[in-house]
Amino acid sequence: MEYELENFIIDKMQPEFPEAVFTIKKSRRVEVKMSSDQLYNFAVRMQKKWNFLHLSAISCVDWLQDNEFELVYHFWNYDEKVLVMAKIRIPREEESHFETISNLWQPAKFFERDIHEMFGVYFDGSEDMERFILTDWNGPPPMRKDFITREYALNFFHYREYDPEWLKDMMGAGEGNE
Amino acid sequence: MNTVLWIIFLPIIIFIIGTFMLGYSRKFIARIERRYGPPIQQVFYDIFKLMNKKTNISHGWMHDIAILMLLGGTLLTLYFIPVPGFHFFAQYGDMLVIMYILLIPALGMALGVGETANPNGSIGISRALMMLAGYDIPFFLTFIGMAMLNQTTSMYELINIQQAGGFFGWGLITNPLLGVAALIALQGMLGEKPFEVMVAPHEIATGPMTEMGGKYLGIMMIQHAIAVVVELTIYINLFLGGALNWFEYIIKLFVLFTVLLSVNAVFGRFRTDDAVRFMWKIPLPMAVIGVLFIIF
Amino acid sequence: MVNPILLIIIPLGTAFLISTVAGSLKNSTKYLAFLALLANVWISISLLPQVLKHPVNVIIAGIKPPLGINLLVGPMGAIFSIIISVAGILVLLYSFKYIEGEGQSKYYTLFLLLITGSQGMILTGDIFNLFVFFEILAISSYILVGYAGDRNGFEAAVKYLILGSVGSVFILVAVALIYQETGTLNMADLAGKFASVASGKKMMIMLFFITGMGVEAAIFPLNSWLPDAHSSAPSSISAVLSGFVIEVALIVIIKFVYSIFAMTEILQYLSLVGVITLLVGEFAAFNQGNIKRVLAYSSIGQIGLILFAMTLNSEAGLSAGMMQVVNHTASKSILFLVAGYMIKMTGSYQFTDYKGIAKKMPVSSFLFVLGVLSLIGVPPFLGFFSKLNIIIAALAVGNTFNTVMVFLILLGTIIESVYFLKILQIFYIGDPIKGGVKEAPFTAVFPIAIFAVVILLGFLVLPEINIYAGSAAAELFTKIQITQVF
Amino acid sequence: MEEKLTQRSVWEKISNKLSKRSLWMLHYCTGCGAIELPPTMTARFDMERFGISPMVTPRQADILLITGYLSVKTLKRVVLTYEQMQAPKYVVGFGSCTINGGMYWNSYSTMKCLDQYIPVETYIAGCMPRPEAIIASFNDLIAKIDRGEANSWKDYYKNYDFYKANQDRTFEGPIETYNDIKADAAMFNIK
Amino acid sequence: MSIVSGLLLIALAGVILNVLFYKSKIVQKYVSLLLFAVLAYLSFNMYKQVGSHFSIPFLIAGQSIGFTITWLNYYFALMITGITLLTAIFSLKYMEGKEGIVHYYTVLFMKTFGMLGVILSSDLITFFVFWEIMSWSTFSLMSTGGKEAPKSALKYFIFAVTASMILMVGVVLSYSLFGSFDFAVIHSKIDSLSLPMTGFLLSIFIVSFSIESAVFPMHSWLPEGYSNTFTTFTAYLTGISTRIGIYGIILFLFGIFGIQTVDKLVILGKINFRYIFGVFAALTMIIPTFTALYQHDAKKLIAWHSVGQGGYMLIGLASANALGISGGILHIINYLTYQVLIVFAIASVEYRTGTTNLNKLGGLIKKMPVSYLALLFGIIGLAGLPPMNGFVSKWFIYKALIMSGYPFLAIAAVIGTIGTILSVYKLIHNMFLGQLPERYNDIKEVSFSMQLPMWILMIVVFGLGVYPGLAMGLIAKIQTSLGLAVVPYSLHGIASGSGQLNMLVITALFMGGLAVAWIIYLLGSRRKHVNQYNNYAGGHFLNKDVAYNFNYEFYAAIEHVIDPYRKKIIERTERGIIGLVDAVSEYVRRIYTGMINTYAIYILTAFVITIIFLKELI
Repeated sequence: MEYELENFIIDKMQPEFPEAVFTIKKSRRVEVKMSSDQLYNFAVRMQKKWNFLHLSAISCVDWLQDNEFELVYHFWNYDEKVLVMAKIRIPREEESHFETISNLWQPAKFFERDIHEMFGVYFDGSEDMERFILTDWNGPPPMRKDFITREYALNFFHYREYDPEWLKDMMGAGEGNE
Repeated sequence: MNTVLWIIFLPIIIFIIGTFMLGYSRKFIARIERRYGPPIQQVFYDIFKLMNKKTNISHGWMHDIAILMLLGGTLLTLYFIPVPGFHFFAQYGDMLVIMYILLIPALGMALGVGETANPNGSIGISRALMMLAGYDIPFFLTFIGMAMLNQTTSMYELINIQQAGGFFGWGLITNPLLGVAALIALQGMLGEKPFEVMVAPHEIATGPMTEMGGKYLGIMMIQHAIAVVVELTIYINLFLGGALNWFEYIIKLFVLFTVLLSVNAVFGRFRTDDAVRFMWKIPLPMAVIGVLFIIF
Repeated sequence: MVNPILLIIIPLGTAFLISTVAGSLKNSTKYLAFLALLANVWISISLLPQVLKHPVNVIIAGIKPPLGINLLVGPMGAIFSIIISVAGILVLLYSFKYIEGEGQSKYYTLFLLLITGSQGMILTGDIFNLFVFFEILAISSYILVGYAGDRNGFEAAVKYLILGSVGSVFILVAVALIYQETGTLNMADLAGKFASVASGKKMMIMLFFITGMGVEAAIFPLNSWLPDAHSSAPSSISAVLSGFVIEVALIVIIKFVYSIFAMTEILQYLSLVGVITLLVGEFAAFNQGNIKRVLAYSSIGQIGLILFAMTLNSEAGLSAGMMQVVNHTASKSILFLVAGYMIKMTGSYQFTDYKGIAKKMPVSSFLFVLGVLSLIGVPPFLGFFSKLNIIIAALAVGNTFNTVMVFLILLGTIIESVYFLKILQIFYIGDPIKGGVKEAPFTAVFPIAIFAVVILLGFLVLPEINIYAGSAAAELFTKIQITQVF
Repeated sequence: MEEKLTQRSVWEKISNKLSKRSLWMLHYCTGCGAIELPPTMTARFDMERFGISPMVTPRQADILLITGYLSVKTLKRVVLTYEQMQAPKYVVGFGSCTINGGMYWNSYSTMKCLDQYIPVETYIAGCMPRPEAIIASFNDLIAKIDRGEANSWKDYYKNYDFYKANQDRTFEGPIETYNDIKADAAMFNIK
Repeated sequence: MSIVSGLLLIALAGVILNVLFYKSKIVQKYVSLLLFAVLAYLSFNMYKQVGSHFSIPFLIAGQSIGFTITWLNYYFALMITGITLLTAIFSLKYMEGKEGIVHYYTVLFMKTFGMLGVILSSDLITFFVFWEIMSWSTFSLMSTGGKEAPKSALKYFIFAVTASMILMVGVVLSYSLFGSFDFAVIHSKIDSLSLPMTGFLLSIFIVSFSIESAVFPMHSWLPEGYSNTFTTFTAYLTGISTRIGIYGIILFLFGIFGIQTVDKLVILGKINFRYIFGVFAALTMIIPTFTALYQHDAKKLIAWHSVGQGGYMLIGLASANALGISGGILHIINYLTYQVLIVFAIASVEYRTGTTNLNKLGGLIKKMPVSYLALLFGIIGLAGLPPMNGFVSKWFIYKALIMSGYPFLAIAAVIGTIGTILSVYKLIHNMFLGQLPERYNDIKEVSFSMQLPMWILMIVVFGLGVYPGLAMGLIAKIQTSLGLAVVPYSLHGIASGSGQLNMLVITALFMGGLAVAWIIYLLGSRRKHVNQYNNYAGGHFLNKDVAYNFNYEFYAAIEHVIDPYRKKIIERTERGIIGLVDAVSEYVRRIYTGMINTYAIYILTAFVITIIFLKELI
């Protein structure tokens, strides 16, 4: 019976987090949807109790329509070789806030800083939330859905006028877009 | 009268020989790497372009004076080396003087590079001085051995003694240990590949030459050309029996330079402490044994 | 020609006068003592030129020597009595302000008794009389050591008492044996007769005498009482003790060994003991915290040096030893007296607490420096010339034993100069200490200054010192004088 | 380009003819074009034949190779390095990213055309140009120097305000390169 | 009233004046300067009375204090008074406002008094008396002027006292052997002694002098001692004070014992006294210079070098022929000039920046060009490169060592020189070159009164370099007076013989080379002066808070190579000795236990020992 490993893990976790929704995406990949305030205890148990030593990434999804950010924490267990994705939803404001887990995992500092720079989610309690990729950038966080790069690039940078003959007749024939 | 002529034309001749030898060296290394390689006169072009640069960055008065000291010191050494047909000044200073005058350009460059306030330069200089400590001791010991053997420190007399013995009179033949030790030390003195750590391009951005551009680098290349010829001539006069006519002199120069270049072309670069350790482990004991042979 | 007997009678008399009249003129007894000592000084100085010609012999109470007691004053005796009286008067002057309180008169009587005892030991010609004066000296110094009245004062005094009495018992036995063998108590007569005594008996006598007197003269194994006694006694008393009391005992030993026992082989053994005493003294003082103990150990060292010098069996050695005695008395008294006031001001014995004291007590610390320099033997001072003569005398003999001994002595000097300089550095460097430390009063500084004058200008009057020291050495060396007077 | 008409003195003709034979390029690998350079330097194509060899510091280099896209951060360093180079300096733009933004044409952080910020001598089209194209462009550059027309470095001094304005706009504020371009312009008496 | 008494009286007057008027500034600065100038003038025209004898009618142990003037002590007197004058000029401004200035000037005078007395003395007693005064005054000033000055001064003092004690034994031993202290008498009777005794006597004198002049095994006191006190006093000490030991060695080796007797001393058949002395000198050259590489403090680095340079003088004296000896003697004045020049430069840097820590300094050339020039002249002299005077004496020493067949001593000298070049460049680089830190931005050059001595010394260093003949004349007279062969010298070096040396030609050609280089330099177009932050940093933006300096661990690589061989034998032996002395004193102190019964047992043991002793005596 396939998935007995994943079920075993879910049976381990389910009783502790009754209202969390556990689904098995595919072999060795379990998804957990839970409310944002439970995350910290979940993360602590993952590391200390269930031996999920590796936090491979924290990623952020911008649900513009629901006006929410979705933070996905990817935990990995070296022994059972199973990836657990904890997904939580936080409200999407100009500068939304969430608590840090960098005291549990060192790399979390880096992931949180990156998310802060790209999405504008401030993680309280993290050591430094400075910008480090776009050092002199003072535009809106670029990876938000409502930031249209094409329009920004057009009016910020200067392009070269370039309309050679061969391009004109191609345009005429409707291939080039614009 | 002809001494005045010699005084004027000797640097020019030596400069031309030196630059051709450097061009030859780049061609030689290219051909080893199965490349076509630049024309022989490439170094002339480089020097001309550098001297022709419009902006010449300088970091202070010491930077300029150091460049003058660099070239002036090497020209000074040039006059004290007995060259076929001209040894007027050789009587005023002997080998000891030459060994010390060789240090003036090094000190001059060190001061100039220090003035440029660039740590790459300082690291390069400290490595160059440590390399100096490495190769100078065996080289000086071989010279002391030769001087004690022939009871004279003047280079001109050393040549005459070797010339008298014909081929078997050569320093290299009479005491091979000293000759080989001096050859290895010479490799370090010229800054050839295994001991080229002071101008390592990738680590410390060509070390001392980091902040040298335009005519400063041009003068440094002129000095390097002359210095190569001078150092090779020292070795030739000490161990290869000197040269009576220019043809024999140029042949010996190119042959010796090819030997060194072939070593240079195929070797990687020693780290500084490994280079110094190598210099104190291989050529120094050789030189000591050579000197012991001479004493007993 | 003033009769030398006065040198003993005046201090003895005034001592009893003070104790009787102490009730009425409370604290003016010290002026009486001062007058007595002044007379003493005058007499001893006037005695000196006359003694040079021939030793003065004074018969007491008319009875001829073999039975009666006589005073025999040679150049050695004269010089020494000058040292005792001058040092005595200066220390007395120092203790005017230093010793307060109602027990003053007791202090001065004992002080005068001490002076009488030492004068007597030097001048007397009769060995039993010598023992009597030795007892007076010993007892008065026991009580004076405990005078401070604090706990370790008593403890040191008791220790000194017990060891001193052991010593005096040995001397008594020696005197009895001599009397039993030779039948006479007079030194001059004894010199002739002693040779005929049986060798076993002679050895016993010498043994008892040297060990007994050695305890008082602080020779190495016997001097264990000295550090406690000198460090816990009031500074004026420790200055006197290491100033001339131990030298007197040493001179008596030397006088006996040279003129009476006439045993030259023992000299080499005694010089070895001297060098050992020096080394022990210096090493013990090396890392010592309490300033009084450092000075006590350095006295042991200096005594060792004097003993070595005097037992070189050469006239030059004896005169050099005499010069060293003068130097040691002067410079050691300076150090002790200055240390006295430093302890009084700062209240602590550890010299590490006197950091930067030179700024508060400039004059006394400068005098301390002079004392140290002279003790170590730095050129312009008297100490240098005495040490130089000692080494010249030692090397004149030229055998390897002496050269080795000279090297050991110089090693001792090196160590001595190191620990003294550590003290000097502490005085002069560092921020001045807090607290009410101010300069010592004039009556204290004046005597120290005179001592400093003695060592500083010693080299001006060098030729005269050579003459007197030479004659003293000659007297000891050529034994005939003593017999001939009789 | 109105310079073409001015007459070059004999000395300038000779110096151009000689200095064209020795060009040192500053190996500035900003983008993906850098991987094209080792083959051009080594046995197969060997650009050292023309006297072109790699140099490490801007002080010694004549050619500044911009090999690929330039983010705003790297552009700042490129401008600093350009100003540190010694006078007759030529900028060679590799690939279409330097021409008009190339593959990153609509990115918010990469600059679109290089000659807004520093005067460019030659461009090499292609994404990324092969060694043959690089050697061809170098030969064009050598011929241009030989004809004495490779004076793009003077443009930087001539219309410095234009470049400065673009730079300040892109970098949101001036960058401190400790180079007084106006004084240098006066030194080379370029109006 | 011969010059000698004039010299000594003025020095003494200086001491007394400074002590009496310790409050007034005028006396301290200008009167003492005047006195030093008079001293210098007097010693300058002392040559008129060479050979005259002068004695003070005062007897110590049957010997009157006597002084003579010979060419050797004229040479040394010139150096002493010259340097004291320059130090006084320099410390006019340097010592202003520093506490302990009274003590500084008194000791300066006392030290000059002591040193003049030592070199002018004609007999052992005066020699020893003034020697003690000298070492005592050095000690007293050395223990002020720095945080850990007292500790290092005490270490100096232990060595100095041991040296003077050994000297005292020597003095008295020779008195007992020859019957008189006078040098001339001893010199005449020297060969009456048996060989082992002369060897013993000579080694006593040589050991005590080599402790004073910091020869290899006994040198560890010098670096801390000299560098923890006032820098001007360090200049004075490193310059001349240690060279009095060398004076003693010259005087005794050549003046009193004479070359013939020294050569007679052969041990184990082949190794003569000269070779052992040479080996010690070689070790003194190599080990201190390479320890100087490790130093992070300028004054310590220079102090280590003063030990190293002492080795050159000794090896010159130990070498067999006249050339080497004249080289050794010439090296004393050469060393003096450039050493004091370097330390003055360090002092002016310390005066302005307040620190001599090499890791914190940098780039001062922009602010203090004159001190930079002074340090440059100094280090070229110290490293022994041609235009300066250091090269001349080193050339003599090398030539002598090679020609007289000591190859390994020659190579030791070369290793020493290379070590000097390395550590000396670190000195000038860390202090004057590289980036100027922000905190030293508003530093000005030192005032004229401090620059004057530097200018004078620069002229002397260059002048002696080009015309060594000036000093060679005096040295030839010294050699003849000591009974040694003289070197054929000319105004600009060695005139004859196979290996000729003509410093004039070398310097002229160097200037010619510079001119040619300058012409080539002018071919290029004008230079553009550039700010220190306009520097290649791999595209990084440099500004004042970017630490862009390479000072720390300057020679890390060679230190890795040398470290396994640095066993610090000297430090370990010293700690061993101090430990021993402490242990013994602890043990001895424990003898006096304080319990009465132990004392009684002591008396009984003494009793028993005397019995045993007397038993076999009688």
